[in-house]
Amino acid sequence: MPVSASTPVSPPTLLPPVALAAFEGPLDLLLHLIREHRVDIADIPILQITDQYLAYLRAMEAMNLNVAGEFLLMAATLLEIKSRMLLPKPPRTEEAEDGEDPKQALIRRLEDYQRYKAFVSTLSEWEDERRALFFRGQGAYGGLYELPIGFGELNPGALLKAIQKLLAEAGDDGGEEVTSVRRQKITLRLAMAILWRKVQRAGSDGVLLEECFARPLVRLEIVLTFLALLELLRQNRLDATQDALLGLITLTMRETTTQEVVSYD
Amino acid sequence: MIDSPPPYPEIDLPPLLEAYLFVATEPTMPAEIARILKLEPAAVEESLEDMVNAYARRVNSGLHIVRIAGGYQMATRPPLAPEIARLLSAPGQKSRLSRPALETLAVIAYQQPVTQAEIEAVRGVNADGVLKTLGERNLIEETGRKEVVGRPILYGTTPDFLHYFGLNTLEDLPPLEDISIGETEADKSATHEALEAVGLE
Amino acid sequence: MIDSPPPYPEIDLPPLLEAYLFVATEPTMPAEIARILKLEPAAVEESLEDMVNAYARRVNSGLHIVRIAGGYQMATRPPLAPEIARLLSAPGQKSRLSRPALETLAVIAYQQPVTQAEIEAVRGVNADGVLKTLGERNLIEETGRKEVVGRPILYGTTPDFLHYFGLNTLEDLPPLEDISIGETEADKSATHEALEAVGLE
Repeated sequence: MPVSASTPVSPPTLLPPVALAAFEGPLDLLLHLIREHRVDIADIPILQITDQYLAYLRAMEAMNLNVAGEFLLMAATLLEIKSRMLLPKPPRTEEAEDGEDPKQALIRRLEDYQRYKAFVSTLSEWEDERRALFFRGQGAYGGLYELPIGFGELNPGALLKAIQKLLAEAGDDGGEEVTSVRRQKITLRLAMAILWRKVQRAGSDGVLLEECFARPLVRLEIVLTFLALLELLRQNRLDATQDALLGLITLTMRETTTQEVVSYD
Repeated sequence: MIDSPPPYPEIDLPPLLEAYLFVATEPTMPAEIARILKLEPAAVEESLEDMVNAYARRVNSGLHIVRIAGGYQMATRPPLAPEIARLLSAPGQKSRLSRPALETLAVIAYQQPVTQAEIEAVRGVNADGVLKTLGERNLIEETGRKEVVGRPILYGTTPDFLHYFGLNTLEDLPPLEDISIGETEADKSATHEALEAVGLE
Repeated sequence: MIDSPPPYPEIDLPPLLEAYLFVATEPTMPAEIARILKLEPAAVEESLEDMVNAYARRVNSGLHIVRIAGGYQMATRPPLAPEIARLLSAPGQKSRLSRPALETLAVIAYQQPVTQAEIEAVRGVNADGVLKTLGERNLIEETGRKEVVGRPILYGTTPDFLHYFGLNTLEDLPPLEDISIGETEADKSATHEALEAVGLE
């Protein structure tokens, strides 16, 4: 059957490529395009969908946006399906040797993915319901009912794990080596975490640089906070702006960083 | 130990269990309690079930006992949540999970044990970051290695996963085939919000 | 604020107070509750007194409400103490340091001497209760005052802390390794391959 060349299709409503951020990935984008056509996944109009899909990627290319690898892999899959469809239908035996028809495989993936996606809303409801329950010990963490300590009860690895987790939560990803001895490095990382929290909390208003130093000024702290600031700026996680020459410097989170943090949360 | 007679014949179980449910900060497991007190697990479980029902019948009460993560836990009643949060001025409430995190959890919950490659095949996107986050929040854990080339790590959900979503066992998940695959209202509004966020709708 | 009418005329106080007594780990002060909920302190106190009596009348219950330190607190009934302690201290129970306590301890261990504000900046939550607990258990101590405005207390770990974790000296703490959340090499090469695959690179 010649695929849907005759199917009336509304012109693709092409979203600007920046909207790709709204999709969780290529499957999500494909589902969106299919819905635009108001057809069943099983009747996916491959030719049009492929063209629209590629149009997105080309637009992204033109805008010099970084096209994620996974979107390109999907493009390759779509192109393969399309080329098979344009070729004369091979004899049945050959197709069997080829394994599963890639179009059927894609349809199956889309259906699977759609099921999981649908389940996400259930999970989300459960999450809300569960958050309406309060258990003991999650308030002020008083630990009133904890017993006297036992010795050698926990190993130091538990401490390490705890602080690593905190630093990771505080948004510390310092991938680069900092040239300094061990203790100082730890302190710098904590200074980064502290500064990052402060800026994060301030939200879009930002925070004044001078408010980031504890008073009265202690030399080591100034140095550390400043190093932390430089490192966060270098990692493109903060913006520092000055409203006038020699004016006050305001620190805010980078827009991209905000999304990144949210998406990892 | 196995042969010794039950040393607490006089234990009055209901008040003790009620008190223990109050001090425990994790779900109470009948088998565990039975082991420590040298009682029959069935007796402990029965007593806990009685307590669930007794609390449910109480009128004008702020508390109930929930079956969660394979055990029993005392909790505040849901309608009180807003005021309780207000009174606790709960600053430490963890943020909700992001959509990628929920999607990944959905795949792991149903397919476990499952490798990263298998998760990525379903979702079509890289799962590095989200697996790390879910691991840090103790919602998933490594359950072993798959005996194929490269021996990739297998992931599964943790008891904390059940607790996080208020589930008692994995059996509480609806069969995947039963999930209707039409676009849900939530999906639509998620896409709509996402598009709005980038100024397109 | 003083002149504004009570905005929660419909609050059903008894269940809310019961739920709050359950989650609160410090004595509940009627004046404090009244302030937050914009109610009359006398009404809150009366309701709490009613609850003390109602709990006292309950037969076969493991809980009661005690007047303590100028406030009210839910607690287990004294005769149950030995069994509760037995249940809580049984081997195989989860570590008795709560996670918040462990996290706070980790910050102090690596960053000492450190002020409460600095700890809170890292953990993002109030550290009052947990510092108190850690101090009571002699895992941390005050080591001096920071020479800044307000001269805040500096905290450090104690010899008991070393003992608890089986350490000889603080130098034995494992070094903090790098934590990387960013794009991994694997990510980069996957992207590269994909770009090549469709001829864009």
